[in-house]
Amino acid sequence: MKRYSVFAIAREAVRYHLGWERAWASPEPKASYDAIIVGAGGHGLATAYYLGKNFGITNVAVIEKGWLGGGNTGRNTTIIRSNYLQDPSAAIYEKARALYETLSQELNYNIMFSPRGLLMLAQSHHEVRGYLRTVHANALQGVQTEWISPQRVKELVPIINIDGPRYPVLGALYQARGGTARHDAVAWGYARACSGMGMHIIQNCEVKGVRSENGQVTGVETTKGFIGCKKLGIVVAGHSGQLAEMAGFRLPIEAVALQALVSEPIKPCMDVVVMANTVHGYMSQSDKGEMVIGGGTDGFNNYTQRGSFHHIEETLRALVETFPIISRLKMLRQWGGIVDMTGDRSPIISKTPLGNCFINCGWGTGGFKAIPGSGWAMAELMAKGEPGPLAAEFNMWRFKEGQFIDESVAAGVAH
Amino acid sequence: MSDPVSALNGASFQGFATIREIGPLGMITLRAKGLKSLDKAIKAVTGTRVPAPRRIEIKGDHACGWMSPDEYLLILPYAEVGEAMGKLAKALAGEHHLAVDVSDARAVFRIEGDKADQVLRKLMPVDFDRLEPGELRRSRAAQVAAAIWQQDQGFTLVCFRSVASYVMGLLTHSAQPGSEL
Amino acid sequence: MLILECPYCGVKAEETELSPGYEAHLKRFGPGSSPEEFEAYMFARKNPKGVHFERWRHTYGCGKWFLAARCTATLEVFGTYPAQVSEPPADIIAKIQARRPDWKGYK
Amino acid sequence: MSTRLARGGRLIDRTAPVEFTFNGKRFRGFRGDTLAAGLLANDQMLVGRSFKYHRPRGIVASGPEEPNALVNLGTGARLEPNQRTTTTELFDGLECSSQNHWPSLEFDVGVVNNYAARFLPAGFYYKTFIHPRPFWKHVFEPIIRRSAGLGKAPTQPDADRYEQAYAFCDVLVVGAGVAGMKVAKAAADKGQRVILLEQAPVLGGRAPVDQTEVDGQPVEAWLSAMEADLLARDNVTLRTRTCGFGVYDHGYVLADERVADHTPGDGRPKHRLWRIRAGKIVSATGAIERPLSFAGNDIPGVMLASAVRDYVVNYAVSPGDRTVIVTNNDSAYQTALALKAAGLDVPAILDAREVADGALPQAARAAGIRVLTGKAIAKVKGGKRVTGVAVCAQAGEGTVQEEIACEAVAMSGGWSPVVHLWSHCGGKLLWDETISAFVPDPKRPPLNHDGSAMVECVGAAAGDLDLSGKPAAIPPVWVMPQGAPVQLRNKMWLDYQNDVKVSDVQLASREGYVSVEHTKRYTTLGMATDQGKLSNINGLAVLAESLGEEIPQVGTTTFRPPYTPVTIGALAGEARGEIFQPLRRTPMHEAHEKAGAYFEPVGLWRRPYCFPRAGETHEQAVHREVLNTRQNLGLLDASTLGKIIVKGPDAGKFLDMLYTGVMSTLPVGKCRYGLMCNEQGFLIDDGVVARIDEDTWLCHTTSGGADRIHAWMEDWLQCEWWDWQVYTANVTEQYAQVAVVGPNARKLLQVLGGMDVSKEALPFMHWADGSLAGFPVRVYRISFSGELSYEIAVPASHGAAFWEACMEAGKALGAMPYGTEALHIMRAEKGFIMIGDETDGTVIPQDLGLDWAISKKKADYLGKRGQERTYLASPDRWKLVGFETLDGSVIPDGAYIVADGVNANGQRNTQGRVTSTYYSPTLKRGIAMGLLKHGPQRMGEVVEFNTVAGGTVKARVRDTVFYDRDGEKQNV
Repeated sequence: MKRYSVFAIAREAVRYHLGWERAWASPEPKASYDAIIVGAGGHGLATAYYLGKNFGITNVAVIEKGWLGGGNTGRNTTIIRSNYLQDPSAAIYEKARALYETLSQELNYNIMFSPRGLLMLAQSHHEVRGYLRTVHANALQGVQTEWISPQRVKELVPIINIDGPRYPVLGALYQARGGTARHDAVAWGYARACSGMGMHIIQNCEVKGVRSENGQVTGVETTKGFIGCKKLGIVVAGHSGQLAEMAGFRLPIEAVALQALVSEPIKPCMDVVVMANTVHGYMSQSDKGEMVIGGGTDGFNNYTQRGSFHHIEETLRALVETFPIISRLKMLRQWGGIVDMTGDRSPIISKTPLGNCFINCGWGTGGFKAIPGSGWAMAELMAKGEPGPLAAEFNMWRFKEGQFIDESVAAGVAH
Repeated sequence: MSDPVSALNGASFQGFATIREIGPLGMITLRAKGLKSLDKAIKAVTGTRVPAPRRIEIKGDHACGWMSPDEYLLILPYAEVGEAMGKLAKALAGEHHLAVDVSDARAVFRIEGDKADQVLRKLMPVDFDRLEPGELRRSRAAQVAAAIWQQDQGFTLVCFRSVASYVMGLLTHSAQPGSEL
Repeated sequence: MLILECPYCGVKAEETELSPGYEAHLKRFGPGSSPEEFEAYMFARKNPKGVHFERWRHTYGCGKWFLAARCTATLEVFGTYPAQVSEPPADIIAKIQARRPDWKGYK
Repeated sequence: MSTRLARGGRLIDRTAPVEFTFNGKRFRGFRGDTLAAGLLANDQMLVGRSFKYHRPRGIVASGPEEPNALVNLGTGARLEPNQRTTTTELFDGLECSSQNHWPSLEFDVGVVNNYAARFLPAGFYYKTFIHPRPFWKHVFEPIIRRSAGLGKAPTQPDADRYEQAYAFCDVLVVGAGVAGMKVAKAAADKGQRVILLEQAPVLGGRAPVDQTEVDGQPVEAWLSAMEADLLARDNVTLRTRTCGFGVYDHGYVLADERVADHTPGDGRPKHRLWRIRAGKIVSATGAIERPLSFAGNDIPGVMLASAVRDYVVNYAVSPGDRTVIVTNNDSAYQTALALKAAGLDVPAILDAREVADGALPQAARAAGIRVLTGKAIAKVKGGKRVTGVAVCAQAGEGTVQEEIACEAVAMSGGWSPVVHLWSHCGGKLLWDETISAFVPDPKRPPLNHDGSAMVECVGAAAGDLDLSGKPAAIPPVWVMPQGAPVQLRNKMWLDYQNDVKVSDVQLASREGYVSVEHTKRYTTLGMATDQGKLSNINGLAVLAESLGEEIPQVGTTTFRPPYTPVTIGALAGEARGEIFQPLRRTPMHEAHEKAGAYFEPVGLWRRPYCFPRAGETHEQAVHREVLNTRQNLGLLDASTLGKIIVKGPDAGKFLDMLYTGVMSTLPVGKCRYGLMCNEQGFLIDDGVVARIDEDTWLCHTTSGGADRIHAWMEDWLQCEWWDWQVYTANVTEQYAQVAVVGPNARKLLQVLGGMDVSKEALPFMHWADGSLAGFPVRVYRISFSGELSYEIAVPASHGAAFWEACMEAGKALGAMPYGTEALHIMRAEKGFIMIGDETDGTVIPQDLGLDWAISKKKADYLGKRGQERTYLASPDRWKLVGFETLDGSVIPDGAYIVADGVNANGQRNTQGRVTSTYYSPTLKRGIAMGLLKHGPQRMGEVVEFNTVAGGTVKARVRDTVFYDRDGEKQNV
């Protein structure tokens, strides 16, 4: 695999870039592998990458129904943060954030991690208390966050209206090393690195069934025929329910639509990521100048990758109120993804009732920021057959006895 | 004791339609289903028949609206509510029902003029072309619940009292001169 | 932006007049039930890609809960019916079978 | 140079001149012009700079597909970036400026990127700026970000207003060209309710420019007759300036009406968003002409052939004295004829086809125009404007055979049906080889709620490009000339705005970004503000060619709404300022405002947080309110508390299921505190329940909880226990409620007079109906502060007057209003829990020491089974206790109680956290409640709370009641 660098570009420029090689190979599947990952999104590819890097397992295939990175990895609003409340969440998201810091160098692929800072606005006294709790939790979890004043919010985000008549900004939870990255590049960078280790990334190959003997997985039936494996990792986000059914178990998961949109590009006017949970909206400005905007999920099961428009309207109302200047910008494009929501809104990284079959799902609306940490923890689980500390709490059986990792608590329930 | 004061104390706005907050109006929520005495009880209070689903029966300043399969809204002069509650209790005695005075929990608006419908078309996901005479439609006006019906060359809109000024704001915004549809 | 007809008041309500309530026909398990039963009641959801039975409330209308049979992959609605039943009515089942011959059935 | 012709221009009104400015230069145009037409009429060929290389950009198109001619329109509070000049109607006083350059449009420093273009191919940034790492954050990324964006960011809030409207119809027709009008009429004839939308200010689409006749009538006559016919019908609604931009599920269509874009500041809403529910949607959206890919096809003066004839015919604007036509189909010959008819020169038509002998080519030849078949453009000459073209054979590799001087090039690479609306909800496409375009596949339409076809395409949108009665075959020409070497492909633009060239797509394919979505994302092809209207098909054809696949196998990217960008203000609609969200007001709201209350949002309610007096901080005000209430008399507006009536033979049984305690045994006239849990077992609400009569209870909920709990009750009654005889009614807003609190509370009620409120007549946790000062009231003797306290409900329409009466009568008793913060402090001093403070959705009543409020006898209640799960029943759960700091300070809000060591992930272990922490003005020290592992067994122990600064605060564990432990104050 040729290294990417400014010198490589200069060399290629002379010959009109005719000499670049493929970023990843597209081989036909072998009869069997040591491990198969279903789903070539960010989480699946990261799992494969860390199987190779951390455990030397490289006889791996990543099987993808469509094109790699084409699911939620390529549909999210690219936010990276780790200012979570509960210990297990903070641990895995901070692991991911820390890995993102050096991922470009590690993968030799610029994923454009941009720790531009992220803040969550507090717009009620209740929310102030919630974020103060998070700040204290983060201080013990090794996650660097701080509570900042409305004036500091205004300095960081000049276009914000902190004196809104309705929900004045009372302060914010600020994570200076939170930010964004280029979502496609994360998938592509991992794919290129996996391919470089000799792993097979098999696109346009749909899994139609999971085969097992004596309670142990033996392989998958696919549109390209049966492929055997010693270990199987299911990392398919919104379609986890279907794969679980093939493997013979049911998940505490609901698939719902989550939408996002971008405005037309304008000159840079906002340097940080802002989340406003009271009014349900968040916004950042991409390196192209587009305002990248997201909001809440729909409330019903939906596999169409199309959401209900009134959520877009609600989000835009909220953001026009918070950032009045965006009123005269134009919405350029809106889209939807299918997110997999668990009963406590936290992910599942777990063994399953089927032997040597593992699952990583339930990231809901927060998957992109977790990709490196999720892959790291899932690789450890698959390699060792038992979860490491990062994944231990995220097992799929925690619901039965009420051992939740509930992140919605920061938002509270009543007043 | 003072006189009862409606939510906006009779505020009004003249745009391409006329908006008036009216009231206070007497209103009773009656929850009951399939009772023998229901016809009689409603007749005693409003002088009307029991309305069919999604209909409102109007008789002068009394009316009875169908709110759901087991709920009716009885409308009458504010001063008559106490007496009406007594009549209901008597007529429905021994039968499972719930009658509560909700006169003060509501705000009522009149939207009047040739283009009154246009004010509401901007706010409610309701097919006004298909709204039938005597139909009571429960829906929402922008972000709050509202019920409307046609009456005397205009519309009557009922919403919760606490959001009266929001609804007035909506109606005012929608009835701005020059913004006819 | 779905439209569902409220079976109580006949209004073809749009989604913004309704509140969603996820899977229908769940059987409640209270004290005395096994951990597995209770977990299934609380968490294990069919979440099908295809025909689904779900709860909706006509929040901005008559306030009643009703049930809908809907395809989660195409959003086609096969019918709505009152909530006071423990499984889908026969006419709805028949309609789904006509539209989706390979449907595996409600159970 | 481009200029205004002396005659013609079917859309302009020469008697109505208008003045406008571009980059400060004053120009003249006419009413009816688009801004683009006005610019061209004033020889403004250079209108902007491209995104990446800052190449000079001119007007290419005449409609919403325009990728280049975007301007900052207006100034100040009416600045609108990225406004398309081709769809902006000219008005007097319009001000605009060009985008993406510094210091000026003519001289732009950013153009260095153009000279370095070979070092900046598609995706170059993924391959570089990797080392050294700090450089990315501090050097490279800031440079990339500073060069981002096109238009200026507005700096002021929007001066305009917006609104929305709903509409319903049987048939919605989008596009009022000939095909759309015919469909609308046919549907109307059948009695259907029809809405017809047209994005332009006038009807007719391309017909007036491209056709002479419709159905045997002169086109203009046909159109005006049809328009009159449609306007006369009751069942047809016609809306111009309205773009149907998105199709959503179940027949939902959004359309943006540009009400006052051309009359800014006239008081009307700028835009109106239409939310249309249609039984059937007809997309009569026409087709968009495709550019051709030849070297230099981005130089200002190279335009779509259809746009050139639009400017000539509609606006009497000449793009230049000499225009070379380059095409692969007959339609561009119309441009040649239109130019000729306007007295302009067409030096040559370069037709890539070997043979061109249709009616139009023959007409062109007859008009004396030189037609060269089998020819292509090897290269366009010029920089900031076209000066000529070099001609070569299409079949070759670009050897120049001839050079032709010209000021403009009109190109046509064929037509792409506008299938966006068809595709938004999943309508599938077919590749039509005859016209080399994707067309709707009528067998695979998007589906409606009943499974029927939701959208139908007609006319050009369905691929019917036949304008002259014969099938219009369009052979594919994706690269010109066919064998162009990389040096030429490197100068062939596909996406003008984002600077994506043929060579970039080929690079993406070489590197394995072979899915069309990968190519799009890697090269940014089609991601500009035109969303690929001009570039997508050409780009994927190039991709298919480099992969050696057929175009249908490569497929298209997903079509997503909106069809054209939509102003965000229109999507937010009326919801801003005062009506951004409903703000719920209690009947006493105005009185609080007059008293100078500082409000806090509580759900959608606004409640007084405190009532600061002149010179007081909020904290001082709160402390004064607490002390005054404890010492004299405090009045609280408690109207927001939820009040739900529950009545019926089974009401008691129902409430016993709902609450953890027993409500069925509550005697009439008494009150009881109750807790509600969800099925998980977690506490969701609390409040006082009063038994009104034999089968009626009144349940108080938290302020935020009324609607939620009422819905919760109805859910269980309708969906689980539907055979139980219970009715509920939410009467929260029927009553204003005033809490009269403090040692003088009874005195106040006695001053008001009207009922016996003595200890004997109305003991603690009782209620009574009666009157006070002539107001009809229900008085609850309950206390959330530990003081002697009455909560008095009066009908809401008397609320303000009753509050006033209490304040007036209370003057002599030291009455002061108090807010929510004083309420919080007083309840914390008494150790009362607050939903949302002590609870967070993961806390069960047992955690809070509320076992006394949980019935042990009941077989079942909501949450009981959930609470039996081992994790919830564990003795190791964190439980509620009180804390007092050793130094009297206030424990920081949100602090955790640290434990020794770290966990497996290296996080500091914890054993509890604070849930309520205040300075108690009564006790003059910090007080707190919180959850602590094994808390109740650890009384007297000292624990440490963390601070964000890294230190700790030491506090002693104690019980939660800090004030009046024996209840002597409340039970008087």
